[in-house]
Amino acid sequence: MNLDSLTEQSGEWLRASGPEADIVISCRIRLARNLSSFPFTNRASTHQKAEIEQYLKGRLEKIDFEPRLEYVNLAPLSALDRQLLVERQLISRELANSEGPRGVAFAGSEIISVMVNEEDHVRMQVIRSGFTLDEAWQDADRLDDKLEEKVPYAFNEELGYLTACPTNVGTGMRASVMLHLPALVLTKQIEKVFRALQKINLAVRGLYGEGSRASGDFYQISNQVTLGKSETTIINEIRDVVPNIINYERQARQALTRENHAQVLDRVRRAFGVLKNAAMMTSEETMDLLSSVRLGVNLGLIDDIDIFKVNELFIHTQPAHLQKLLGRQLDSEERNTERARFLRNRLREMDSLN
Amino acid sequence: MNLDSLTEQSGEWLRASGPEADIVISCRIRLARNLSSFPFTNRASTHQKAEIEQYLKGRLEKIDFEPRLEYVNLAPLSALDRQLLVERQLISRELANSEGPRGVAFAGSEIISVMVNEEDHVRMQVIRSGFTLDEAWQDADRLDDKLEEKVPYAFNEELGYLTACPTNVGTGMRASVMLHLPALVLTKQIEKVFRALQKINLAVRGLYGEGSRASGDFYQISNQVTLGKSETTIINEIRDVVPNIINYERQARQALTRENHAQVLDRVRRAFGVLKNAAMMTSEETMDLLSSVRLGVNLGLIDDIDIFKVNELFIHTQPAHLQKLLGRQLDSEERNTERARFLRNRLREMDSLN
Amino acid sequence: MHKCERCASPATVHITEVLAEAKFEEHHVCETCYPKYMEDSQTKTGAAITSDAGAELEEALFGQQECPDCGIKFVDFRNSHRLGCSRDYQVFQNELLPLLENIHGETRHCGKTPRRYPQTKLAEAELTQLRQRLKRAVEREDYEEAARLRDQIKTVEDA
Amino acid sequence: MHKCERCASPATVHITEVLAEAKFEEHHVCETCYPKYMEDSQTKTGAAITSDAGAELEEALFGQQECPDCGIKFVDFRNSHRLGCSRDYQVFQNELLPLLENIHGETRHCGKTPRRYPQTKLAEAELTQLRQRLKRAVEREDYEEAARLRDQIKTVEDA
Repeated sequence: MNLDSLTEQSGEWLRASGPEADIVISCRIRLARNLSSFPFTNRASTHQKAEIEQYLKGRLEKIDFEPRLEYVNLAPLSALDRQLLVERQLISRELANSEGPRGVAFAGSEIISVMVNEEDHVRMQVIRSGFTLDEAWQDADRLDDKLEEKVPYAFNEELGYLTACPTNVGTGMRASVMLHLPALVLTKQIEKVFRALQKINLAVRGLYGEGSRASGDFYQISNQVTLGKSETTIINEIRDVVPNIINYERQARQALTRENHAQVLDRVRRAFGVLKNAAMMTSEETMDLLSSVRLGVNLGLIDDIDIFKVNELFIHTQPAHLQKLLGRQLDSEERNTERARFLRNRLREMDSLN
Repeated sequence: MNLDSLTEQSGEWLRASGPEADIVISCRIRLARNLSSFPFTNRASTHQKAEIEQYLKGRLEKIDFEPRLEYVNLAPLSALDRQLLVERQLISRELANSEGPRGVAFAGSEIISVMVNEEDHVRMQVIRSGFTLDEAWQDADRLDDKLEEKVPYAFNEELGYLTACPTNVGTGMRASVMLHLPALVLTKQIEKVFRALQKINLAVRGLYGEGSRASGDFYQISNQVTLGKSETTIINEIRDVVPNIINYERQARQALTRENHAQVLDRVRRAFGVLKNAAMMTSEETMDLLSSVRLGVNLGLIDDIDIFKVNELFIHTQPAHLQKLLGRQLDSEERNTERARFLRNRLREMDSLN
Repeated sequence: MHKCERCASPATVHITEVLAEAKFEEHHVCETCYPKYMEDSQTKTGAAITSDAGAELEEALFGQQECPDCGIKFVDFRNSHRLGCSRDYQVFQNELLPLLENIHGETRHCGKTPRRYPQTKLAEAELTQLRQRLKRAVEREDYEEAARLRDQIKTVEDA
Repeated sequence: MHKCERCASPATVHITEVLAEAKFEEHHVCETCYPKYMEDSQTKTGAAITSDAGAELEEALFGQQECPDCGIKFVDFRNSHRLGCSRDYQVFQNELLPLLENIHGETRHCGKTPRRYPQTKLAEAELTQLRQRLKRAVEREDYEEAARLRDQIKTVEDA
């Protein structure tokens, strides 16, 4: 698979389609599975990891599942290519930075990916655009069934799917919803949301998962508990709480439009102006400015800009994407210059198209 | 005279023509004169001030001088109209805010103005665009001669022209050069310039004179000493030092372009982007952003923008001008909104014209 | 060597308290102070910690078990926060159960089951049912039905 | 009433020190401390201040003069930083000269002069010269020249 072609398209999860897509970026189901006959990845020798990889690669390429998954061996890839896959959310930062035989199988649409030799032998995930938890679960469940036909999972009746970390045991499932909550951040109500979610055992993380800053006002909400509840119970709990957060964000947006219209308009316009004109731009600033622009588009303050294009910019301005798009390695300063140029060109293109 | 028409034109001193106009905005000669037969303004009764005004108004309108000066009685004017004249540098803030009979005579070109009942009975000034100290002095000298034909000045051979404050006695002349020094500010060398100028008894002030902040990176350099030196000696001293500052600023600009090209370009572009897009904008921020744009135009970083148009924006975005242009009183928040709108429209107009 | 966090004696009991989001907090006390620690922590964070601490005491007092498959001890898990193989869940069951209780609030899986896994389970249940129906068919002398059930049982048994 | 800034006695000497840009600094001392103040300020800021202070002492010790035209005292100027009329420059000459010296470094104007002002001056100089030439013409008995000069003097005198 030619990874460079990835930059010419966008993951399905960015499509800004699906229900509530102005606030819900994507839904994601991740299942952790292990082979019963091997030690967990952290205790497996390089030889064993190679065996695991060989075994899973063969089965992943042969399972009766559409779309066909293509396996990418991560070990020989450059750090840049691995980073590219991280930015597209096809692999975790941990898998990118770990050692030894490991890989990922995914299809062109990038809805589905299966990591091999991450913390668990198998980590499969489904990401879908919009508020589509159930659909994502159906895909993940189907893929899991198909793989299980070929692969004996580590499972016991008491504890369910056995995982390297006890925090994942049971269903091995992490269901998450990525929300764009700029108005709750602007009105300083986001902390309230955090506290409420923590009370009901839901975790809140940034765009790139655990430990990442919530840049661009993106927040990922996911279950903490994996044991003692069925997958549908867990998904229902999240599915039931998300509309409340959506409403809360919508109320905050309405309040901003009503009471601070000029300030919000100013913020959005300035962000747009800086993005269309700056000569240097860090990734962090890009996220923050694009977040304001995204809010502006959703509030109707900026006309005729495709929200999908804005979503895409969030990803295409990440370091690895930028370098791939330009076809060469760049140091941090060069990236800031090229990122600014890229944003200028893209945003002006959009403007003139409309 | 219909003051509203002022906003449709620009003072000659903004024209950005004349030598070194990229750095030297304007040169100004101010002469303080008093009538020998009246107490100074601060000790004159309202009745006396009315007499002084009547006396000077009659003579100013009749002197044999081109262009013809038109007298404007300031007392009945609204605060807004007086502020308008301050922003155009036709009168001082002090005269605008003082009480009693007072006025100003000026011609359409706004090169020459004569204040009546300021701190001294007569304060005449000539402002010219670019590095044109000598020309400004010739005008002022000629006007002074013509007025003196009709008016007996308070003068003594020992101390020269007698003024209300001993800091002006002697020539009664303040010669000043307004410089735009953004690169010296950016490279943090401006303090050095201050210290050097203070050593040779030259004062440095902001755009609107004494005590005003040097916003927009504008600095006014003027003589401190008025006694014991002839007018030409004073002017020569300033005329000789200004080229050094110009060179210093040019070197700083070259160094920026050479060593920090990306940063400067970024600053300029961002300023331009914010000006063209913001929804709210204070006068202070406008000055700072326009200063960056002005630097950008002079460094060739922004194409095809008329520097005169940029100079004009500095003045037209001042509070009174803005309100005059819109034809109504605005509170501070409304001004910020209208200023942003005005800047957006003007800058986009310029862009599309080019 | 750790000192007891409640007196100056050497600590012999090492407790790992599990906090939210799989964070761990280490405690070291001596045997004399241990009952008092238990009492406090019980009132503080509930019974789960106590059993965990109880398991820890057991471990501390009666030696450390090792997984025969992957070779890790429970202390290795405490350091890496990762188990070595799926058998560890059985080997360290006593230590893990209170921890799981603490993380998930539950200790029994009740979600999805691999299809192949319940297939055998299902087959057994089906066979039990088929054998009962065969027995009843024989009782009422419906041997046509009995023959059909016999063949069906054979098919399931051979699957 | 001010107290002496060097001891607790009532201040009788009030000094205005002129700093850069026409800023003023007030000092209040008693007569006893005044010589010491003088000494310090002399070493600190030079002679100009001393003469200013000297004038101040004079004023403080021998009463305050008032301008007969505008009616201000020097203390009024010290408070407002503005003079009341052009005559003040003569009335307060002693006080102003050191101040001017301090601000401008000079005390004598040498710039432009109003045209009408030197016209009379010029006329006087011209007349002096013409009268001398007339005197010399009479001495050498050149009465044609003397008659021309007489008419010329008459013209200048009538101007």
